[in-house]
Amino acid sequence: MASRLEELKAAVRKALPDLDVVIAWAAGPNSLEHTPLFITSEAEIDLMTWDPRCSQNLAGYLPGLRGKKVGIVAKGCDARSITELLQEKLIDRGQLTIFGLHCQGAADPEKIRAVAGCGNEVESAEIADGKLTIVSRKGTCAIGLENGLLAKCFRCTGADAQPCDQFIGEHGAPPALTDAPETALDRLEAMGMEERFRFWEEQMSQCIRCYACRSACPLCVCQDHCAAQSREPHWVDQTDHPREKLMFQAMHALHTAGRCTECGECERACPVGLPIMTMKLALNRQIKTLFDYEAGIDPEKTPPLFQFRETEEHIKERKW
Amino acid sequence: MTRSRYAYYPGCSGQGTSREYDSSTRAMCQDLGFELIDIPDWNCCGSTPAHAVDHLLSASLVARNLAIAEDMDVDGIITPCPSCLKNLKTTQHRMLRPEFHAEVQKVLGRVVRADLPIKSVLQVLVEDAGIERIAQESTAPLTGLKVVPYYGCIMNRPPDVMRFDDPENPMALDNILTAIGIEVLPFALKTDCCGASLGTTRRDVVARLSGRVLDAAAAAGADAIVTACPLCQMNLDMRQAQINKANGSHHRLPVFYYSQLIMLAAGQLGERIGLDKLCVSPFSLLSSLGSQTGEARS
Amino acid sequence: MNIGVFVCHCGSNIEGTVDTAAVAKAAMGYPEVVFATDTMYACSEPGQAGIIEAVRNYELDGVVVASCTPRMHETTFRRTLERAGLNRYMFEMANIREHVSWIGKDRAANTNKAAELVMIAVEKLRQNTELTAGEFSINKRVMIIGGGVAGIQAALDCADGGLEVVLVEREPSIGGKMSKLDKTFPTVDCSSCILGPRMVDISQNPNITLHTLSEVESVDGFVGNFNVKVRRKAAYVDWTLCTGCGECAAKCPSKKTPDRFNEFVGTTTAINIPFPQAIPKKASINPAACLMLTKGKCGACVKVCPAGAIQFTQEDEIVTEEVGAIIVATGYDLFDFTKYGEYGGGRYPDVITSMQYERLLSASGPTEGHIKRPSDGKEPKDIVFIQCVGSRDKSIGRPYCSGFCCMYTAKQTILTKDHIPDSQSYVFYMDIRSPGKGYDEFIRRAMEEYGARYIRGRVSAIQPKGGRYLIKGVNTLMGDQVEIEADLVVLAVGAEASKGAPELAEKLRISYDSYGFYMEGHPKLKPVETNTAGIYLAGSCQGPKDIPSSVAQGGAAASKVLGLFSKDKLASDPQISSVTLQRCIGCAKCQSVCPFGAIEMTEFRGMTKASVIATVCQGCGNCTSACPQGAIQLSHFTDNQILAEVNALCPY
Amino acid sequence: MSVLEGKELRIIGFLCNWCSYGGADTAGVGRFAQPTDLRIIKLPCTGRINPLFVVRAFLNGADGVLVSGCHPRDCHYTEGNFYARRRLEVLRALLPVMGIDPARFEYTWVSASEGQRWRTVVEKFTEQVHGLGPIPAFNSGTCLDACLSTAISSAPAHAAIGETHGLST
Repeated sequence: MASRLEELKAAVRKALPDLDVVIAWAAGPNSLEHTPLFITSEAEIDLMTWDPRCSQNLAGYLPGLRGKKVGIVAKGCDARSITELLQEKLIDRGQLTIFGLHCQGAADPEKIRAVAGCGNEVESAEIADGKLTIVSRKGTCAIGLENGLLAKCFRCTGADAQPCDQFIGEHGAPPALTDAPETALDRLEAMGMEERFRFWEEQMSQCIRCYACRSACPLCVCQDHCAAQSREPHWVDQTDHPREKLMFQAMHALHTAGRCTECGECERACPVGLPIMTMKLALNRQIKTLFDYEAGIDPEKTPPLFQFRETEEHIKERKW
Repeated sequence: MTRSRYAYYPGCSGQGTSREYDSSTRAMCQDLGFELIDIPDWNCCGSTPAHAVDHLLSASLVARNLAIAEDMDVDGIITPCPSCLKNLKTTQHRMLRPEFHAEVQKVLGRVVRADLPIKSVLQVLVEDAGIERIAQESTAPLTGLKVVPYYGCIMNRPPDVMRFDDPENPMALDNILTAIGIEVLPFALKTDCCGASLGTTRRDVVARLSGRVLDAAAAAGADAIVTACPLCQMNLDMRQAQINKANGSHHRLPVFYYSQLIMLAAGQLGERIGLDKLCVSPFSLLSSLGSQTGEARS
Repeated sequence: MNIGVFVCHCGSNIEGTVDTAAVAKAAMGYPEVVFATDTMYACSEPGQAGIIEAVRNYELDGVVVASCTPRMHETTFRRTLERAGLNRYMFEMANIREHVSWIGKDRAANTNKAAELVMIAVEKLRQNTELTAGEFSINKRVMIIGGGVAGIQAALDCADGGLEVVLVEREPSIGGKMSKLDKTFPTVDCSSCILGPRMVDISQNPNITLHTLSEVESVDGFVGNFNVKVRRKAAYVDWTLCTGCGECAAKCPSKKTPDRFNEFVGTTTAINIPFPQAIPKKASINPAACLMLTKGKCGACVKVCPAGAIQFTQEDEIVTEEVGAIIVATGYDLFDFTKYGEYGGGRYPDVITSMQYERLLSASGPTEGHIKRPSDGKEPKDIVFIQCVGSRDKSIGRPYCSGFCCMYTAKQTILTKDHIPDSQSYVFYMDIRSPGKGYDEFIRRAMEEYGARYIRGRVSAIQPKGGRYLIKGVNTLMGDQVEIEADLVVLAVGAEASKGAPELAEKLRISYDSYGFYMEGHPKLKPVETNTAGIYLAGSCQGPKDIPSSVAQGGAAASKVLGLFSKDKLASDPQISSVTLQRCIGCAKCQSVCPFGAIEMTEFRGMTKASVIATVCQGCGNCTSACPQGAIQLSHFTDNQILAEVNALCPY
Repeated sequence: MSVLEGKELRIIGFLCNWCSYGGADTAGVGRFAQPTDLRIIKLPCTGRINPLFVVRAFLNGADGVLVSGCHPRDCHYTEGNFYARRRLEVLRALLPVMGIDPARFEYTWVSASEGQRWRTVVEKFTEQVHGLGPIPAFNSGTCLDACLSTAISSAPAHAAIGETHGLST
């Protein structure tokens, strides 16, 4: 890892003079997750870090920095978000320098705490050859990294950043992971309709409506104009009611339909841990079967809801 | 070619007027590696009379055979006789209607799935064996023989039930015969009616319809007619003399089953081919083609 | 906002099953409704007077009328509002007749439903805004696509009306199908004698620009301001020099070239002038047959051409024409009868199409007007005509009647008798359809004076028989089978949409039916309009037509264009989309889904923003559905208006 | 609630102006009797239908939503229904995940001339929705919400509906 980091720093150091800013990761206050780092001067380069704790998808910052010459460090999945933004012409490839990495999985702090049973009093954590060693008040314990990864790593479509201008290290396959954790979608599909409805009613009544999911979503490009908080149009009212919160989740899912790369930022950012990726996963599955399309793969393609075919081979219309 | 194991439905004529068709067909299938298993205790398909009076009756007659075949672990049911084929397939088609399906099962007092593929031997030949294969097998191609292929009126009709070949201008026989070295002449009456079912009741009609087929064949310059239907063959061959008498014509056109010619071309002779069963003797014609097939005489 | 509600009895049409008074009473309870009443006939003069009076007395600034469908009287009432001094768009209708009183007997349920339909109309109206139609200038040139008789008529009428006309034709000469006909029914006068002069007029009219051997490449713009790219295909002859003397054709060695104009009966030369009366009378080379263009050697034409017009190096060129309106007159094509196995599927040389027969009849045709069998050149004596080949036949996907086959078949039997007095014609028909002036009499003449034998029934098979053909069919009137021996069989092939019609429709953004015929604006009231403003239809491209109807439609389309151009400016429908700049983030999703290219991305204080081209927007609202933050809104169908209707119907 | 208790369910139809709204008119002109549950909201084109309208309707308590437009290729705006088809097919996958029975939602194509077909669609769909019964309602919600909704339901508009409802019983 260390050598990779040095390579990465070197690459950034070399490119920095021609860039306004480079977005990377730095060790965070909490030793189980790293935090974004915006490098504008040589000195800041040494703050950079790179290991499985670099979970956050930095692509979300790009549209905001449009017009600047930006460098960004990206994992395989992060690059899919970048591809999507390029595809929708929300950022300019020419202005962008991508430092690509090979990712062996991104850590999920919640899961690690649960597995390691170390609660919130983590003092330090070390990652070495696939093991995560945690020092907490409760003592020291080590867990296999594969037991502490984000759910999305089990759906990984490519560990190497693509597109990318400078690739750091060797290319490689996604981490070999088995027995993916059960998702909320799996659980939901085992339920009856009313049961599902009640499930959401219960989940949404916990939502504090902080919109962290929206702010974290790299594709929520409406910025300050989100339809969820406007009167013109007035899609969602401010009543503190699960109905309105569910309405917003449906809106987020439909607005990102055919665009969502399942980067999982919405769920990662949710302070009350609601399974808000569920709808998006379901829509992506439908879009795959109907249009054989996956977002964030090919920058030349058009998202399926912004085009059509006169005869849709996979759509079975009801005959009355 | 994949393993093909078929329930074989000979049909009544196969036991009588078209023995040679039945035997040469069995021989041909054996050579081409089809496994034919007779449907045990099969019964008459009802032919033309049954469905003329009662669809349920005719369907039930057929369905009994289907039911037996369904217990046989086979890839499908095949029959050489287009008339049987029509009844088998029509029944299967009708039984797509659940109500009718139920009625038939009631009559039979047992379950019939009616879902086995049903094909003519000809179709299986073309689709499973393939023209190339037949060409390979023909070690003694019948070069010099000029024929017109006569498919008869029901082989491919109605198209949406039979689902094989072109109803107006079928080519299966043409292609097979060409493949075994025979010169196939264009023939506009390929799918005309020979008067089959009126054979006994209205000879004048048969004389007119079959007569026209013979005239056209002769006019086209054919040495012989090739059929795939026992009834057509019977009308054109057995009744040829009658027809000549009625129309004042003088045809002496041998009327072969295509299976006989395939076996001939494969160098097979004798009993199974049953050339001696034909009323208009083919031997002088065949011998004129040259020694090899001439030996057919023996 | 003060809203007035008027609930119409429509005599007993509504009142019969809806308690209109109760509906009005309920309406009084709706937000911002200050006046509500039921009225006998809202659309009648007193009814409208009542509305105007109420507007004045109650200072209404919006009106809801609950009556019939808006398709019936929306414009009526909008005018009423204008007469009352209100903006015509401060109006909504609740359809309580077609959608309520006429489809349900339960008075209580109907009344409740009507009240709710009024409620959503009110909720929508509350958020309506005053709209005023914009104006834009128009380019008073017209393009006519297709130089058949319909296109020619339209072109001449427009030109005579003083318009600049651009006529585009795919073939080397104008004239279309009519120029291939020998005579025309029911007058049996010579086709080229009546069409020829019109074609000459086209070539001589200073207002008409003619592009033959040309096809429409692309169409941009909108009513009043279309921008059409036309591909002029290479003729390999410089038409500015060519005098049409025909020397080249006389010397051209490749004489076996298939003859398109003569429907492939007979052959022509690689370089040719399609027919004597061709307009423009210019030679063109068929590149597939020309020795020079295929093998690189020959050049006989170059040697003989007195004008030195031959140009083997010539290439397609794209010319751009700017016009304000387009008339589509692309005509039809003939059904390919080889789909019919029973007619020989094209295997028999003497089974020909009616159009091929026309060429045999025509004095300028390949046989100089002598009827000869394609097979052996013999003169046929017995001729069988089979009607409805590719018409009224579901099995081959042509369930419609082609309309003119009955007539031209009768004509052809008459001409046959004229050419070969000792001939006998037989006609197999399903029904005779001759609903035109002098048409049925004409059919009778064919039967009675010219002795054509009409047999009602279909043909089951055509079979060669000793150099002739045996036609087997049924006579459904006699109820028995018929067999006729004939020397020649003529198939009255039906009409189908012209090849490439759908592709052209997509370029023009007009709709077409499942057979490829273009859709008129309204089957009865807008027969030559399309749903795309500024584009009109003439002739068989809209559906099979005979010559008189095609000519009539050509004239009608021309008069529509002249009417359109009689104004100097056009009003644009104000119910279109508009962008709230500060909400727009310039993601261009709206632009990508707009069917009309009505949205352009513009710079605004250094930011990219969408903006709507008012004259191009047709008001479909597809953009509004695509905009995540709702920055682009279709006026009078805004998100908030539709949400208001939903919320009114489902108040949690 | 304005729905006639036990008699009707709340069914909302989003219809395009050019084909299906005309089809519904044709059905009316033909006096083709239909169930009274359906309330039609007219739009210029199915392309104007944001799937969120449908979601909103369901969350607000609609028991069924029907969308109908021009047959493919007959769209007055040439392309609107093609986009609509894709959007609505995606919506179809969202509803069951939210716990809304997908059978409560249908979309179809009815032309202005197909009055008979429109009747069939309305009859079949209404029957289908009645088969499912009323949609589950939210029973939670905060006190603030409770106050709001009582406030709303006592607003004049709904009082009036109450009256019309009164008429019907």
